[in-house]
Amino acid sequence: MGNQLMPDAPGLELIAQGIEEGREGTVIETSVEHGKATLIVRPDGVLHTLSWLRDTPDQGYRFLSSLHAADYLPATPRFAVHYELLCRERVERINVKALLEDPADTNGDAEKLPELGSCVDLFPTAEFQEREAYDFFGIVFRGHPDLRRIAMPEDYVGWPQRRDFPIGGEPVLYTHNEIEAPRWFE
Amino acid sequence: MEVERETLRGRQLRARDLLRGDLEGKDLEEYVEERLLTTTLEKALNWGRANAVFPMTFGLACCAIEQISLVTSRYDIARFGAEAFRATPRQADLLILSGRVSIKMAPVVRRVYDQMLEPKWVMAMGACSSSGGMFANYAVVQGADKFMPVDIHVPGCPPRPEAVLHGFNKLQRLVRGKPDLGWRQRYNAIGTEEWARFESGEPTTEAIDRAAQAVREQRDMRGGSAGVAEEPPDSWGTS
Amino acid sequence: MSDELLRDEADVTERGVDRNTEDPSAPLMDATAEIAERELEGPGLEPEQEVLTINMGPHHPATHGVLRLIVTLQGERVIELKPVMGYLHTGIEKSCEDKSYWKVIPFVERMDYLSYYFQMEAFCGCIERMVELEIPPRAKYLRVLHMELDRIMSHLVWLGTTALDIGAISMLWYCFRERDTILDLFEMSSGQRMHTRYFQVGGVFEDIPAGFEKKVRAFCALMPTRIDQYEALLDRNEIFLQRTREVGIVSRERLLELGVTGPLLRAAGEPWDLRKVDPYLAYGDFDFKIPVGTVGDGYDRYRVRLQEMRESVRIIEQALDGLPEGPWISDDRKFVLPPREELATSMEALIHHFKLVTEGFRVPPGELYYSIESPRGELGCFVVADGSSKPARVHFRDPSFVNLQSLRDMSVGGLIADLIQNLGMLDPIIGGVDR
Amino acid sequence: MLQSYLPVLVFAGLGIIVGGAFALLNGVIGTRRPNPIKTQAYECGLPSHITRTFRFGVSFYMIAMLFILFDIEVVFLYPVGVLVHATKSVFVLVEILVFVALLLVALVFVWRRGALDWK
Repeated sequence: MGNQLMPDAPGLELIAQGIEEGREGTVIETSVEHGKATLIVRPDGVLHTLSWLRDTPDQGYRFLSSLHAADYLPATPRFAVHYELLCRERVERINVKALLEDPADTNGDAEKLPELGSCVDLFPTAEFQEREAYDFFGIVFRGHPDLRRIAMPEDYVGWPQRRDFPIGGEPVLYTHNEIEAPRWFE
Repeated sequence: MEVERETLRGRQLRARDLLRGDLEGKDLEEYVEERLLTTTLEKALNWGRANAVFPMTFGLACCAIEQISLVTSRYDIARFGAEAFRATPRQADLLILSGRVSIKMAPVVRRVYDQMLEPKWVMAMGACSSSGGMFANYAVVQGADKFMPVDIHVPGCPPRPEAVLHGFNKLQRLVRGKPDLGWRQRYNAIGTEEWARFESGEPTTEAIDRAAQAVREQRDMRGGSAGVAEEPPDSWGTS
Repeated sequence: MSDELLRDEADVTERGVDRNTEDPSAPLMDATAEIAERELEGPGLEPEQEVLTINMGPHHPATHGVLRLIVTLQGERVIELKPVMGYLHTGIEKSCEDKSYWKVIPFVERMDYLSYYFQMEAFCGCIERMVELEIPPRAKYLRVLHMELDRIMSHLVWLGTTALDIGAISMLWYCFRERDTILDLFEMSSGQRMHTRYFQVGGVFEDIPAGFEKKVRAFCALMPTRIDQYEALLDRNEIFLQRTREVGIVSRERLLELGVTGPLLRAAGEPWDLRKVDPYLAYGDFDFKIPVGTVGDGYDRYRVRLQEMRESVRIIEQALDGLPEGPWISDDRKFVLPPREELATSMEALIHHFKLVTEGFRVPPGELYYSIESPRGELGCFVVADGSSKPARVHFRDPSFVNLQSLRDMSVGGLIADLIQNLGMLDPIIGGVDR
Repeated sequence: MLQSYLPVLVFAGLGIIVGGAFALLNGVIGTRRPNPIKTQAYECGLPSHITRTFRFGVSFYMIAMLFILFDIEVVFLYPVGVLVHATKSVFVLVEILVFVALLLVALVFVWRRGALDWK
């Protein structure tokens, strides 16, 4: 039903091989679902994949429409950074997904953060979006010109959109538990 | 003029003595003269303040768009004298909190409120600024009255411009010294609060009687002089 | 002494570089470098070169919401600009993870509070593609109809507030008068002026009432004349021309690099519109043109958006003419509530109704990025489903958030008044920027 | 002599009284409750770190001077206008035209010199 054009399965395999030639062992898996092509790559091979997809003449994925992170907590490679690439000539979209281990729980020290190469010099649009991914998930992008929090106050502690971060807010007061709020009736 | 709690207490005690007739001589003249000065001048000033409220352009989120449409010709707030939206806190009287107050914005809102000159009022427009609305999460302050005094809460998400105008009229009556009564005063339902039933664990009639007695005592102490009218308001909600 | 000689000498002392000839990012380097090395000389600065860093802060009448810009000024000239956001961050994406799929829709439409129909469509479209649910043609037409009405309303609010920033306050009254007629239509079809939650997963939640079509046709007849009035007011207005012509020009390649989409990109001469390029819903059946600018300055952005309003009116007329009969919501009971009268008779309907109302439907595990064309650019919705009845991750690629990066290229080197004009023409909605 | 100046004095007195009333009344009646934040500078809702005063550029000074120059010229035209009407003599008319022409030359010079456009 998805009428969005995309490279079909064989096309995707060709892309994967092209990337493999450039750098061995980057592409872990390719998948096509709901009419969308996804390339799952290792984090250290991301910059190579992006520059390959952008610069090889017949690929032409020169427009990065979105960069967003996601937290798949129960799954072992916990974090994933998604790069939604778009080739404007053929109107094809491809999603490069970099899986990131969470170093915090492997060697115990909590403040170690997952790291990834920043693609700001490849796609300048990623500057704000990488800062947002850092702000919400604590994913550090090496080489980012100005990696600060973008949405939360600068001195905020904790990464709000991780799945183990409590959603916050206050319990709603109904008549049965309104006694807790001091001087409620005033 | 906002009256501190102690002076109000003092006045109430003197009002009680006046009623019992044991206030005479110099105290009586001084009391009457002070009342005369404040009531008439106060009423005149409040009348002026109520009919020329300068709201502040303080748009936060979606309610700000409805707030703009308040100013335009269809839901004209100029009919109530509040057309001049001032951008600086120095010249504004009313701070309309139109939208959700995030934790990063709260200190800014508090600072702008502090920099406004007295007498000043705050209207929490929409559910988000009144109570955090549907965003019960880490990023939104659950209600602006957590960090600043709020006079009028207008429900709705976003509230219709007519609802904000109704809230504004309520605020004008509040400024004019005839605050619209909350539903408990209007229907004399004081003493039926839930807390009375559960004060000692399980619901007891004795707790309710104590609450009602406390309110009765409060009512005759007030002697019906300081603003809260005993009989239902003249405009039965149809003003 | 001839006038030219004096003029050149004046230019030298002013140190400013004529912005139009050079690449916009060049003057930035040498201006700040110049200031930096002069700072070392000590406080003996002439008044002209003194640098002042001030923030056009969260509470500012011209920032279209609570956006904070840290601006470094040299006299009237902007040398450095750093936007600071987050003053309206509402944690919507986190709240969505705690709600079932239906309950996410009211959250999602409150992000960019001017194009709420587009965000409903982005989310519902993404869910429908994930569960392979086909929506009936009537629902497609109704969705396109309401989205185009919302596009006109969003451009009207933009035109009113931006003309107000430039000084034409009368535009605010006229534009909001039209906006109210559109909101009456929304209220008629869905019951609420803003944040209507009119789209449901599987179509629209209620058919349009009887007199709706007549009212929309009256609006479509009225709107072009109103747009002519706006153009008569602003197109040849000398102040408006001087404020917007040749101001805030960013080259097409730089805009594409920065990921800018929407009227900003089309004003720079790039005909990229997702409705034409990659038609979703029923946009394939309508013929409409995409307005494209040439120079890419403030005036082109204004012209492009005004022309887009006319095209939207044409789309609405075609949608009304071709509105097919039939169901307005799909009848796949796993995702859509059965009609009320059926509850009394059939048991399955009751079971479906009960399941949908209590727990909501489950989406098989998977993730999808679905993007549509909102009034400000490409609006993408990325949903990760983990098989339960609550989305695992909802992320919105908001056009204002990405377009805001181009503000620096537009305004550095210009005057403060141009910065305010650029910000107005960029049309950021801070609810969408901060999410 | 005093008689002819009475209206001027009354007018000035009234002006001062009414002006003073408006200015001072506010201070007398208005509630006064200073708090530390209220006295600080307002910079869009954030604490402002601007310590030294901002020294204005040359352009502002230039425009101000030009305005004063050409504004005083208009003040001179008023009494002369009354005089021309009263005496109806051509000589006064020619004199004022020469005065205006002189200032026109000054304006054109300033304009060509480039002082009017903003730098």
